[in-house]
Amino acid sequence: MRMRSYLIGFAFLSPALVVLIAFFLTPVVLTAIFAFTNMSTSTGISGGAYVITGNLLTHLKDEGVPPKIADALSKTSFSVDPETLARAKAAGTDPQFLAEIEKQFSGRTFDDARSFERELKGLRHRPRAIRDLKLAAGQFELSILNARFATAAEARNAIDTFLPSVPAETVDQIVQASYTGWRWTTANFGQLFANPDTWRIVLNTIFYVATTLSFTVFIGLFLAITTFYLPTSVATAFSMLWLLPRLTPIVLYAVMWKWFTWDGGFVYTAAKALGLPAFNYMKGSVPTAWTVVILINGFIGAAFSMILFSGALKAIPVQQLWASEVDGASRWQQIRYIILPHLRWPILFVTSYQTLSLLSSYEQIWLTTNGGPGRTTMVWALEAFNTALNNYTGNLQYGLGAAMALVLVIVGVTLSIVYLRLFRFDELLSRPKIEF
Amino acid sequence: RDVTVKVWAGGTSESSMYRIDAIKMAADILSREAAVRGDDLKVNVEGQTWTGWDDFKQAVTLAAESNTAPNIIVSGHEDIGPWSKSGLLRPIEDYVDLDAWPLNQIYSNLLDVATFDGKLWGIPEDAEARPFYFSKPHLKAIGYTDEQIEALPEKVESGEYTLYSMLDDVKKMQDKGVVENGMGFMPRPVNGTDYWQFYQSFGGEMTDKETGKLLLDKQALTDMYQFFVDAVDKGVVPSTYLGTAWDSWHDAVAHDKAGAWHGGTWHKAEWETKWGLKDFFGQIEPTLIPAGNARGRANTITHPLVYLLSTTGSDDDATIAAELISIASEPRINALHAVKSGHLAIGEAEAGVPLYANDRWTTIATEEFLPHANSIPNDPDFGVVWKAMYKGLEASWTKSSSVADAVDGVETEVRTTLGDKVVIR
Amino acid sequence: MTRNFSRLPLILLLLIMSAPIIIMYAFLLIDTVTNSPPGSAIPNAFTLSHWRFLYDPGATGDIWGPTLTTILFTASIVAIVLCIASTAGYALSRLNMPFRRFFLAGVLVMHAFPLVTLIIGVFLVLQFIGLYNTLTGVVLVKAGLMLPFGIWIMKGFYDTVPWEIEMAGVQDGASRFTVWRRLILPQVKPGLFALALFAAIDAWGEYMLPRILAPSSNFEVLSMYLNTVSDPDSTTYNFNLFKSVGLFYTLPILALYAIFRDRLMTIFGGGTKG
Amino acid sequence: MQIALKDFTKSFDGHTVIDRMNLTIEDGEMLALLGPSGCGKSTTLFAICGIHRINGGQILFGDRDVSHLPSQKRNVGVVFQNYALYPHMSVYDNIAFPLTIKRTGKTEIDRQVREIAEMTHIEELLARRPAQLSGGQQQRVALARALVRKPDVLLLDEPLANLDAKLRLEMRSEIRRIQLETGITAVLVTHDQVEAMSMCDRIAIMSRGEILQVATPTDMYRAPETRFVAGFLGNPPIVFVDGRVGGGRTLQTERGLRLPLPSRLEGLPEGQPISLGIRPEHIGAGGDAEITGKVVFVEPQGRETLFDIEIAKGTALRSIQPARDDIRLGDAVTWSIDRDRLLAFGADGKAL
Amino acid sequence: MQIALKDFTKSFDGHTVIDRMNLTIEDGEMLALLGPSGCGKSTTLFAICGIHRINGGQILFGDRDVSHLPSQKRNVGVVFQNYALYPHMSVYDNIAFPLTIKRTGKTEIDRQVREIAEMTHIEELLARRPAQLSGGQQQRVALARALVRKPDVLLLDEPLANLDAKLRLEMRSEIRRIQLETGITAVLVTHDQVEAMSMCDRIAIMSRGEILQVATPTDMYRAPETRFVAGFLGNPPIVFVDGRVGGGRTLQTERGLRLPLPSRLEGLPEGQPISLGIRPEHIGAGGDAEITGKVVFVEPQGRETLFDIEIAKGTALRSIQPARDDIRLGDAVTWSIDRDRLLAFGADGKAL
Ligand SMILES: Nc1ncnc2c1ncn2[C@@H]1O[C@H](COP(=O)(O)OP(=O)(O)OP(=O)(O)O)[C@@H](O)[C@H]1O
Ligand SMILES: Nc1ncnc2c1ncn2[C@@H]1O[C@H](COP(=O)(O)OP(=O)(O)OP(=O)(O)O)[C@@H](O)[C@H]1O
Ligand SMILES: [Mg+2]
Ligand SMILES: [Mg+2]
Ligand SMILES: O=P([O-])([O-])[O-]
Repeated sequence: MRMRSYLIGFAFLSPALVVLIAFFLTPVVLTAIFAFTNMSTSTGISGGAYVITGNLLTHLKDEGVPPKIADALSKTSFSVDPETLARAKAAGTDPQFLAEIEKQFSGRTFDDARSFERELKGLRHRPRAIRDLKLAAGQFELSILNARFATAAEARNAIDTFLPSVPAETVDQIVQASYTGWRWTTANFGQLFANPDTWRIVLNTIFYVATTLSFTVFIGLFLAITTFYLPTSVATAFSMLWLLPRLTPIVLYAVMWKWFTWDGGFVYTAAKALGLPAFNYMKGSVPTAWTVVILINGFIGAAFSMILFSGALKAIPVQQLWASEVDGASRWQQIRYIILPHLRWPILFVTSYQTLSLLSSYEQIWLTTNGGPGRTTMVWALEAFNTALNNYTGNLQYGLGAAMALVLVIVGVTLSIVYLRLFRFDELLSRPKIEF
Repeated sequence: RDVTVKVWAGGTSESSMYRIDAIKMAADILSREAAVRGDDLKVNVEGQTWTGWDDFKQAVTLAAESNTAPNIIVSGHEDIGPWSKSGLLRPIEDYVDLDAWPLNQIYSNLLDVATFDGKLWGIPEDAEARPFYFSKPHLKAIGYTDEQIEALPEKVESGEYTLYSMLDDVKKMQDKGVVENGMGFMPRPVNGTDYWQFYQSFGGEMTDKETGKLLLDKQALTDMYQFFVDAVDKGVVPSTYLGTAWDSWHDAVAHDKAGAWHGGTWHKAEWETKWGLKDFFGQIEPTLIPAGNARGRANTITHPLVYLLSTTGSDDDATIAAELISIASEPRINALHAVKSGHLAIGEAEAGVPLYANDRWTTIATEEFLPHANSIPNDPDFGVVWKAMYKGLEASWTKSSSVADAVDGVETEVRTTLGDKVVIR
Repeated sequence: MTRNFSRLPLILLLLIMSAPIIIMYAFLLIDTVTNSPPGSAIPNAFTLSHWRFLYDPGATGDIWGPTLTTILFTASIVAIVLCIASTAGYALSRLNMPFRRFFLAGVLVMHAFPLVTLIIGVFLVLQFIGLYNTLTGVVLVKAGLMLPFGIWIMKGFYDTVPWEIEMAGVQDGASRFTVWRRLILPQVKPGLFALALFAAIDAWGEYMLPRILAPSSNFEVLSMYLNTVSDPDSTTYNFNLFKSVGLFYTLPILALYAIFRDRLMTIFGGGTKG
Repeated sequence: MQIALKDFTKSFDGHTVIDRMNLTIEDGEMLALLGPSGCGKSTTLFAICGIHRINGGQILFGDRDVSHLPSQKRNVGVVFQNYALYPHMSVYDNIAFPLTIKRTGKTEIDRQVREIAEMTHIEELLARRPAQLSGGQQQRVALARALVRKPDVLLLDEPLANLDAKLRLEMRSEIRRIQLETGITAVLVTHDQVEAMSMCDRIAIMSRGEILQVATPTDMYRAPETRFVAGFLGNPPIVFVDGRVGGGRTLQTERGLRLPLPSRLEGLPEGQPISLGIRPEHIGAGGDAEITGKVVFVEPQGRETLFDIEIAKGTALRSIQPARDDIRLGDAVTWSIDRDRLLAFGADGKAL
Repeated sequence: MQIALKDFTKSFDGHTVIDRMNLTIEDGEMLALLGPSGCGKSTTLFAICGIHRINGGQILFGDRDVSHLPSQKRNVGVVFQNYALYPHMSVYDNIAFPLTIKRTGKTEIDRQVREIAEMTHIEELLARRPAQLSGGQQQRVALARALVRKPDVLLLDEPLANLDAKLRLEMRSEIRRIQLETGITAVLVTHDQVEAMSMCDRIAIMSRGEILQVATPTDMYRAPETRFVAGFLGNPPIVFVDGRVGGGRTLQTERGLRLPLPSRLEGLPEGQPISLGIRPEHIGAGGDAEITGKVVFVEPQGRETLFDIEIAKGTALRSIQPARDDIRLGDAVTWSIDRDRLLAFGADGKAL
């Protein structure tokens, strides 16, 4: 009986569960996993292969692989002998061509592909396409260099076949080292911790969140309270105005700020006309850059808090306001004694909600100062994004970026849990009244 | 048979659209050749360009992970390291005939740049130099004669005229009032290979010759950072300079508002076509990047873009794509790109193509700068060093940290990430 | 309000504080029909040339394709969010099930925690299901991102529906599903409407996700289109043209907002309270 | 303090709700504003306390014209229907609020708060929050807060509407006691006749923005000036029978039914339209006339029982009598009717 | 259909609200569940209709055990306090809804809806939306909707609480009429004694989850089995005087006050604690004993006047009498008291 009503609940919830698990839970888990890897552009995300390269072998000499073995392994040669001929035949090389090769080059060895291919080109039955020629030539190659082996066993096998004399430990060492994919590591966190830059960014982030938040809350409060006292038409006009930043697509909004603060932009021109220093306010100095960053985000947030506060204000029973006026309160006293106490929870809510959004948002900064000038307005989320996905050198460090993201996730979840407590989460959850 | 070849190119603006168009022309030629041969083959090209590098590299990397990378990627040669390691690239030498036309006439040093781990992974698409530029009128304003100006490139090359001489000169220009304060020296406003040139000016090397490992020269790094701090202290460049918009920079240098700056050879094309620069040679004197001190040398870095072949798609597709790359590397076709965008020829024969040979700028660049040009390493880990170097530069330039701290930061980051894969001196 | 207080000083103060917004948006309008260069306060000649992109693809590339794509993109997101949030919100508000508390707390936590920082993980998921670099993928991700908020809002709206209606429905012999569909859903129409508006506005302006998750998709959305127009690396950068395209892009939102302002507001009042 | 409204006029958005009302509340008196919902009671009250601006006329507190003063300067105490206590302040702070605003000294505030708390019997509650109080206690706090600043007039807007039946009974006498004790002039807005009658010295009965009658409760119940007033007071309500004056002291309905008229109405012209108001308590409780009919409805109410008696097709009278169960539905009864206590109204609704 | 609760037990979160309640509602009877707020009336109702699961015992509809059936399978009609009409449907659709759910044919639905609409007098309203109806009309629609599917039992949860006084009066008789007409078994939940007494055949009075007495209204008023019941019924309420049995048929309070005891209580042992319940209507309305005291409170209520008479310091009796204004506050009066109608309760609260 009870099962049945549970089933209905799950049936209703399941579409959401599927999407949330796919696009929230899985990414979080993946991020947590990546944070403990050295994943980057060169290791790839989805796994690697075993590739023995010349550079690797040179490097391995330092690691104790006997130079003799290393040198022997790095040999590449093209040899026409019965074995390679048989291999070529099996691979389906044109028999006439093959016959020609056997006739002309049997027993010869070439040191590099190019010279061998040059010889092959002289043959009458050579394939017309260069690619086919190269494929055919490849059958005679004796080398383990630069081949991508999908598994360690294949790589080991190849070494054993190529140079049976290599001791097993050395083979293992080489195979281990030849893996191109990512490996587990905790170094990301150590690196973050050790790097002084990390701490600068932490400070930046704290400064950014704190100031923007204050701006958001104070301006939001101010707007909500002032519009509350104004006739509806005026109040509506202002609240619509202040909502524009929140509604405007971010790409446009960012550029409007550029227009406003850029060299030759509005502020620049106005400042010049007034005899004030005129320069690129968005990027030209650290204080103005911060100011602009805070305003850009603050204006968006202010709209949000204004709406919440206005809603809360409207919920104040109007009789209480009347009562206070009858009791003799001036406007300031009314705000101080009646209105602000009513806004305690909304303020707390805005503060906590905005803290989280600010911590993890970076689009606005990215599209405007992009952390500049220098790295003075760089914040954690943007740095994580840049590290993991977006930088000039194209050297995407997924592992390190994920570690940075994970830090954000942990901070965010911790804060959320604190807030859930704070907001008496249990009261939000009323028990279903229909028990069947 | 209909084959669609996808080509993506990064850092590509309107003047460099031939990166894609050359492949389209090649597709046309290949289709026609097939028709002549009697083969039924029709090759279509879908091109996409990115104006910046960040988005482009992000897109390529993610697309590669999801096996939807384009067949041909036009990117900086330094990406060969990481991308080949991650299995994103096919070695192009397995698909093209380097002994045959047109690849057999490509400068071998460019081919070396496209080679990594003993394999040739890409075909150079262009070459370039990144010269230093002086404003002739402003030099004259502080007392240079025409002859002295003409002799400047040699003095730079010989190491007699250093970066610090340059600072003194632009300071004079500012003092003279011909250049606004803070606009004497206008380096590249954002990250780029260019900054490694300054590292070299102070004696830095990017690879260790003995071991072949990456090399971080702390002394050179310190001197280089110090140089920019000195420039800031002199007042010839603002501490908040980095991150300035390209537009502001172009506007200043093309309209003769700056004293000295540096950029790419290709910038000349942009200044002329987009910013209305009339008399390049009358207004601007290009030189190598001056040496910074006695340890260093005058230099320039070439940062060839290369056509890369991705592992996406079938071997047959790759074969066709490789053929397209070969055809696009024909001197006449490549010269279109070189001249239009202010880049340098990739091969001897191209230098003889009239369009190219008759162009004064490409000739100067080829003859005066290219011999002194080197390139950044293809090492897959170079990006880590690069990113750290630029972060340190930003930190010291904006004075968020001292030069010494910034260098320490770079060292820490490089060492913790790469361990002994890099030699730190 | 009573009229025991004066108003004029307030209005003045508000005007001063709002100056940046007023200026930016006023010039957004002015600059699209004049040739004033950035920063000049006095517009010069009136011109419609910045709007030529509407019919001349040469100006900035064809705009109607991206417009259509964006409409589709937005509509799909709205549809998905509405469908899923309206069922899940109902379950959380009204239905018996184990772990209900846990689900609700989870939704709340997710609601407060935007996911952009987890984008690599998202990328892998998309790649796994083969939707990387497709608009469908972006639609799903964006819808997923909005879901916690949507569910939360819908739960709030369901909470306000009197239990008695639901009880009456059950008494009348209807199954819970019927009760939901025929009796409860009509009561939360304002919520659905507000959520739809909100989702539409949000989806319409989305930029990050298409840029990262579908960089080379055959279908470009307006935000990416606009960004190509605004490319600061490009030397053909033209604020006026950009603003015209931007205004074109933003108008639908502004219109939606202006028309349905009150309905939209219910979401902020209703949903995000504690 | 005497409060006077002179030609008080109030309109909302051009729609006049109250048109030239005149009303005087004597010093120390408690006056009820009684009327159906929407008749303008609250509007009048809000005009007195300055929450609404008036559109015409004058409001006088004693000799002082306060018509255009803001609330803050009027010195009125108001008790709102839902108490309007400040939920975030303790009871003490709530009561102290009007004094704090006036920057009264701490000790003085304390003295006054305790004094008023004692009078309203809430000394033990001072530390609590309003949410921790019962409805009746909240009501007392609201009263204390309204009174603490010694207002010139106390206004009460439906002060008992939110209380349950028992509490309402109790608070009725409580409010009256406090008003008498302080001797303050008070206005009570209510739509509950029992409240108005049991608490106030005089009742002003309102309808559609007009005051119909001002009188003491007993006078008003016994001698309503209009049919509306008669119908408004009384529970169970009065029943009206319309007809014309018939042969000698009777009322004749159209259907031919005859009912006795009060003796004081002798000499009314034959055929004059008249409406007779018969209160349920005047049937079956002695009197000099009789009516006969069939019981069509019986409602035991414990102490009393209510009967509907059909005396002619379509005309039923109501009778309330001490509980009895000897009468069943359908019984035919003949009950006395007290003819001299019947009320009669003319065609214009005025009492005859 | 007869409805029976057998050992019905209900707890919320481990807290038992109703413990083994037994109650039988006879076929065709209308039973009131009367009790103070929070005593478990609604809980009982919800258990009957299947919204709550019961924690123990059985619920029988006739012979059918429905204890574990969901609402959908119980066939009960419920009228909720706030009517719970579907606001987005017309009145017609509201009423038709239960039939639509059963996939009844269109014409059949139409016939049944019109039939029930006629019975509830809402034929003209069928096209309207609930929001366009007055409270009383909404109430009728809710009733129609509950009845249209011919339920086995009709449950009404405070159906009149949201109506204003006049409508309440009207709907009281209306609901009763319809219940009688359909002959349906009905349960009315209310905390209003007048409602319970005037509408129902029997009243089950509840307190703290327990049923104290089940009886007809008159019996319950006259002969309450417990002190609680006596106190709950009656308006103005009964007044209790506590004391001990004194010398011969009197009650002696601690302060020495003496009051007569009903004659039926002769033979109670001297000194037994006893509580005397005196209803206000039994003072001053004839009787064989007398009391003397001082009038401490007078409340004119129109038709009647309420007096509090202090008969000893701290002990006041209440008297309600037809309106009279010959008595003023402070007068000393001697009034009759009807000793045999007095109620008396033992120390355990049980009637003696
Ligand atoms: N702020 C207002 N704006 C417009 N009309 C109003 C306003 N306040 C009251 N009214 C109108 O004025 C009339 C009188 O309203 P008022 O509140 O004084 O009635 P009331 O007698 O107090 O009724 P209730 O017993 O329902 O409180 C009503 O018709 C009402 O609709
Ligand atoms: N869903 C629930 N969860 C917990 N306790 C409940 C629940 N519903 C009712 N109760 C408790 O059960 C007891 C009886 O409640 P019920 O609603 O039946 O009272 P009631 O007699 O109907 O009162 P009222 O007249 O106020 O409606 C109360 O103490 C109440 O707090
Ligand atoms: Mg009112
Ligand atoms: Mg209840
Ligand atoms: O195009 P670059 O960024 O390499 O100068």
